Amino acid sequence: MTTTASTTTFESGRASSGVVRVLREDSSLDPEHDPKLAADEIVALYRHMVLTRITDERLVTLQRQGRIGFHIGSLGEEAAIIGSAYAMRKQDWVFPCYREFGAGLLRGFPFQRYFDNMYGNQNDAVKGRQMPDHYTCREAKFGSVSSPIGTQITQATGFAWAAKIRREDLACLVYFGDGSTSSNEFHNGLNFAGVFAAPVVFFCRNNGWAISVPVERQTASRTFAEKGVAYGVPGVRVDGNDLLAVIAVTRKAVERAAAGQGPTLIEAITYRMSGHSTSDDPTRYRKQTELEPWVSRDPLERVRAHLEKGGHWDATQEEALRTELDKKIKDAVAIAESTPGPALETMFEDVFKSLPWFLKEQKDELLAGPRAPAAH
Amino acid sequence: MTTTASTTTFESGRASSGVVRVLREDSSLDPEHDPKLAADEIVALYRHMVLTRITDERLVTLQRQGRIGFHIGSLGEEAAIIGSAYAMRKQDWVFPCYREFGAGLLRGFPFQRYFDNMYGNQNDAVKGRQMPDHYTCREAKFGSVSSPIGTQITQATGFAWAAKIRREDLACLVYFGDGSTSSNEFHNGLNFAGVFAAPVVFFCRNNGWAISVPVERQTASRTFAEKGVAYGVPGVRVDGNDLLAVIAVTRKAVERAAAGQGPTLIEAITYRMSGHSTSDDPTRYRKQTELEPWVSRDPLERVRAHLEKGGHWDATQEEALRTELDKKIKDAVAIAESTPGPALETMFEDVFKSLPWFLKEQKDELLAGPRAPAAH
Amino acid sequence: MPEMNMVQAINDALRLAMQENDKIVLMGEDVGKVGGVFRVTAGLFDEFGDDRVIDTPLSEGGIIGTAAGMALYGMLPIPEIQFSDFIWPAYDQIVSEVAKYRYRSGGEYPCKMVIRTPVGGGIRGGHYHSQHPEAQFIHVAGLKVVCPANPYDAKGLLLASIADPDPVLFFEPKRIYRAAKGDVPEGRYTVPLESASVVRQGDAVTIITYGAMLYECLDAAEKAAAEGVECDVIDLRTLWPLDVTTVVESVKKTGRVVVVHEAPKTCGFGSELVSLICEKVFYHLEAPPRRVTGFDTPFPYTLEMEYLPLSHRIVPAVLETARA
Amino acid sequence: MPEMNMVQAINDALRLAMQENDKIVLMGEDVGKVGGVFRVTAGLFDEFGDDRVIDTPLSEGGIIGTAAGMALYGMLPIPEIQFSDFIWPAYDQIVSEVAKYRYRSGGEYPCKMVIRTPVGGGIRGGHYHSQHPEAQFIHVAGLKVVCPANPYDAKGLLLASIADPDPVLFFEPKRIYRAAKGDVPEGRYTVPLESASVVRQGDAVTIITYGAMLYECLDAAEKAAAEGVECDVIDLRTLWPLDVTTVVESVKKTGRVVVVHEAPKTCGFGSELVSLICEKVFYHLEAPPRRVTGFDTPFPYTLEMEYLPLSHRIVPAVLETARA
Ligand SMILES: Cc1ncc(C[n+]2csc(CCOP(=O)(O)OP(=O)(O)O)c2C)c(N)n1
Ligand SMILES: Cc1ncc(C[n+]2csc(CCOP(=O)(O)OP(=O)(O)O)c2C)c(N)n1
Ligand SMILES: [Mg+2]
Ligand SMILES: [Mg+2]
Repeated sequence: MTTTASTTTFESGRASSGVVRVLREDSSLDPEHDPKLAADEIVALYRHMVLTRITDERLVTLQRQGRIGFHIGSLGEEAAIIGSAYAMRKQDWVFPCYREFGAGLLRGFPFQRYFDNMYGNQNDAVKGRQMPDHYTCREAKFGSVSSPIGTQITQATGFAWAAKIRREDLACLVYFGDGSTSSNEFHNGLNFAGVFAAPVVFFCRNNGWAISVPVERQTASRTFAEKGVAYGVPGVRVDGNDLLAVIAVTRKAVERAAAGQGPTLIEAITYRMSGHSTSDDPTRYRKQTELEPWVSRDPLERVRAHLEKGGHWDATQEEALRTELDKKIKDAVAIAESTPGPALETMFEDVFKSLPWFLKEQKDELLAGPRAPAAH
Repeated sequence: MTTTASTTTFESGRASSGVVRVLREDSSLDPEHDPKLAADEIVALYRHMVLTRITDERLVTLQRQGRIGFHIGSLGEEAAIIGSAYAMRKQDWVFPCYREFGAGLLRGFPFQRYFDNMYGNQNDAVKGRQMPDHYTCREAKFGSVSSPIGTQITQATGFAWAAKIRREDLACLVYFGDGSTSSNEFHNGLNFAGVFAAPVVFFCRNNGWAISVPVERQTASRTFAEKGVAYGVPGVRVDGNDLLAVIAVTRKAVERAAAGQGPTLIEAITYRMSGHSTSDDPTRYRKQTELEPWVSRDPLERVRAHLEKGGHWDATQEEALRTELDKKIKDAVAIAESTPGPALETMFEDVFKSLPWFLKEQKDELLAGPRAPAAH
Repeated sequence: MPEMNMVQAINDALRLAMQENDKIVLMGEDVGKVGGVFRVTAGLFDEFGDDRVIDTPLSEGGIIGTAAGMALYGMLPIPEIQFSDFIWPAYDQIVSEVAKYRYRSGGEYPCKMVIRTPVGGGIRGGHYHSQHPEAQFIHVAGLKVVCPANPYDAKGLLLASIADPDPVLFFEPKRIYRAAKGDVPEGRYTVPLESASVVRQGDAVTIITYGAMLYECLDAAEKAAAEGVECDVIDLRTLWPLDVTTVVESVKKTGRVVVVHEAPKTCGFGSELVSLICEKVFYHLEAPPRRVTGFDTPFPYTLEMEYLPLSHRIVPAVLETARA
Repeated sequence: MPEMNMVQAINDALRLAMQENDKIVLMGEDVGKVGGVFRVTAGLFDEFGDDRVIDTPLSEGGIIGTAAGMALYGMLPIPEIQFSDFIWPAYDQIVSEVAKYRYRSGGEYPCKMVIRTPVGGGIRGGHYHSQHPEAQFIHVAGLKVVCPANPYDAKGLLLASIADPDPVLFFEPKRIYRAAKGDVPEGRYTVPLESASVVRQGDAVTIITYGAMLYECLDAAEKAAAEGVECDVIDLRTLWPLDVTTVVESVKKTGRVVVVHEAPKTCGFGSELVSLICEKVFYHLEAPPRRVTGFDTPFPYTLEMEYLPLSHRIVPAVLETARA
């Protein structure tokens, strides 16, 4: 067979030769891929990006103050995350990795619940059972965050495949990082999706790093998108710091899925501007200078510049927004912080649908015994 | 990046556009890839292919007679197996799947030991601990057969990588089937080999089937060779029923490995002419007519026709060979069959280098107790 | 009532469940066209089609991972792992995901499935076609584990496992797939989970077992009876959650107990049974609880009958326990 | 003698072993440049270079699978699994391959490696950064399992594990990585495998534990002593093969035993300890053996201190056992 040069981004089984971009340096839009959003749509998305950004910053501070245990954020990856989530339809499902609280919030995960999760309090949807940033929200058609890398990829394939079997018009979006492409799950998720033409959009946030490991140490393939070749899954590369380009390629992938054409692998090229998480000190393994080119590609700045250029946004609005969001966050923190932890007996619930004898015994024993010393 | 049409078979990161073939229909050789073997080399290889073929047939009969428990053979895949093993240098290592006893024998696995393994007797190198066809032979630089699919792929990468770290001039050849490309191990083995440029030759016997599952159900990729793209590992397709073509592409892969250019993925296109194993009845899932085209591509017949055409082989030699081999096999069977099973206490050896207290207790208990009723 | 073997009874249960509930899908290696390497799913591909009886690529992790996704969607997948020895590539999905999904999502995402897989030795399978890996699943919170020993129970327990809201591992003792025969009612019935069956009664020693070893225990009980030692033989049927009442009642009566299983001894399910019995009825024990199990070696080929805890090894343990 | 914490002691052992034996390679996620997420391998990348301290792609199966290949070649790999909760993608390579290699090849291919991995809770890690999965490895024939509780033992046991001819899982209790401090001799010494340490002596009750829970047991023993109950506290150090003599001798003396571990109770290593004790010294037991363990639930986040078998839960169990 012969491989030919190609500029199309969805050629079956072949990685794109180019990186899709819409937001140009001069803040104008490249019409070729422009998803043609109304100005107020872009404003709303920009506001959401700012919300995500400030929330991230605030959570890092709270962690530094010892008020929450952990945070893993999306600094620099907001366009990739929010653009892709926005491109999904109401009936579609989203399977998060762990950096996508912005996607969850966009789809209806209540803001207060997110903070309750960060505090593991009794209002946390997962009942304080998981670490911070391991949230869930079924009503937002948003999955359950788990730590083991990649497991959600295969599950998203299964979910989408089930919908296809049931002839329901529904696609799944699943997030994962560049490092996760090395996991068993990437292999299984893409292979099964290819064979069964499952309506799933694989969204790889290529943010350059897996904790301290750079992409060159992750794979010798030239791009992550072209890994789709191994599975008959078309791959596309997109500027992950370009909100509109991300929306465009994700929409196209959803269209393909909806049309029965199966899965798509999207590689969003972006950069992890923060440490891996609040537990990480990136200065140990990367130079500050490596960040610099990415500062100028800040995904928020690019949208804002575009909006300002069109007269849809200005400094006053920016300031008002920041004041509004500051308060919103402060309120959520205050509520989350003053909400008590989960009741002791909740530790034994939901292991099974109902309590078997041995968990009942263990629960009774715990309740009857002395309490643990104040934690930590 | 731009992908360009290519006729070379080792272009980095790209599957070949063609299938390498040397033995033409008219029994002449295509000079482009001809490995230029001396006639007596080809005769020796042909003799070995016949040995493998007859051994296979005999073992099936023995299983049908209830004299051995199981056999999994290489009917139709002899050129792929023997050609590739032959291309490896003396210092190289071979990691088998489970159909490659022909490769083991070629590298010095003693014929009698193979039959001892089929009988699990006390002379079996693995001491009757594994099923038939789960042999090993360290002195032949030949690995240990295990049942779990694919595990040897990652191990071969590690072995080759270790040699590279130690700066030893050594390559590894690892065998696996088309079905095995779906395993976690294929993903891990190729990814690590790509990243660390390990001198390993991945040899995929694409024999069309994984038990009852056809290749279309295994992957949506267009070829198995192009799965290398996902790992930056060049892929090449070869006519797996063409002894000389297999030797040529494997030699080239070994040269690449030896030159520090890293791994190669070879897809040998062949066909499993038998059932999956003696436990399988292929008429349940494939039509006899599907086999027909492959009968005319019989890898032994193609070599023999070429040798006869050149005057290096004739019917008398063929008959003499078959008589000789029949006797060789009969003798080996007789010896294997009359060799007793392993001693009871061997059950507890080699779990650890020396016997810990609990195994000593268990051994003593077993030896002191009554014997099991005669098996089966 | 038709007589069936285990394979037929399980096949019957699957057919019935699939007819009743169109959300059930079977998936696995060779389960479709060829009907499974043990032919347990024979005929179902023809009856229910490729969308519901699915031959998958060769990846246990892919099978369970996609099954988990299907379960989250609301299907009821019944994946098959061809041999339980090959379940480990899926272990992460099973123990980190399937088992924890309901809990970690605060109840939002139950992950119901029934994983069927043949277990056990005595079929000349060597290391990798003989193991009986229940302990690694029982130790993990969130899974139920079932292992029938006869066709009636196989059908009834499988239907109960499918109806149960939690993920179930359904271990099928392959050595008795065809050897164990019995009358199996047509149509739907269930054998409740968490209910053991006292298969033989006696008051000298309690023998606790499950799966293929039941028949060895019954044979041993017979031989012990010939020596005047009458045994309770308990077939656990559901390993976890255990029917602790039946176990406790029997040991209260006998004061002596022998646990029999194929898996290696150390950290096997037998160790849990002994510990539980000590916790619940220590003061009733009149002799040290005994374990007769597979040895702490890989499963051997030629010597498999010496490895398995067959009747000839159970009898002396029972007699010694009775006389201790 | 310098004072060190566990992290430093393990680092010291690795450095020493690598200086002595150039066949040793470290490999794992983030073990190289950054020196490990717990900084256990800090400085080794600079000292030994990229060929011997290797940052790998994100795949535990790939790490252990390639390490197995290296071991077959004759290297001595010391792979790190970043958290033991993430070991399951490598479980197949560990239990089907590494553990069985010597046996299944009739001794031709030993597969020596030391797998290092942090274990345990109490660091606010929730489900997936807190587990203590020893039982799943002890049950499997062919592996040795070690878990030190102080810096001296950490260094000495790691050097012994490296010198041992068999594959070893080396569990590092991360809750005490920095909290446990002590004098650690410079240079080479070993603490032999299969030797437990009696950390406190008493004749009322035997407390058996390992890893981070040792300190909880010592605290509980102190409190019990205040009530007149003096305990033997045994730090097993090597979990398997167990130092059965030390355990048996102690229980012979006390007749009463409490086993403490973090892992879930059911089919945990505690069940094996109880069963072994019953087998070996049943007639010495004066009270039911007790287990104080993690509960049979996933490891929780907010309530982790209630989940763990800390001193406040051990004390009543010890007192009840003493008085039973
Ligand atoms: C199976 C498993 N192994 C290791 C880890 C530890 N770990 C957490 S995140 C991470 C790096 C992930 O990198 P990537 O997939 O690129 O995602 P990113 O964090 O960059 O978004 C690692 C190694 C884990 N959570 N699960
Ligand atoms: C992990 C695992 N899953 C399932 C099996 C059962 N099994 C043995 S061989 C086989 C098919 C292998 O097909 P392929 O890789 O194409 O090799 P071939 O037999 O065709 O040479 C299967 C499913 C196994 N041995 N290991
Ligand atoms: Mg990343
Ligand atoms: Mg095949």
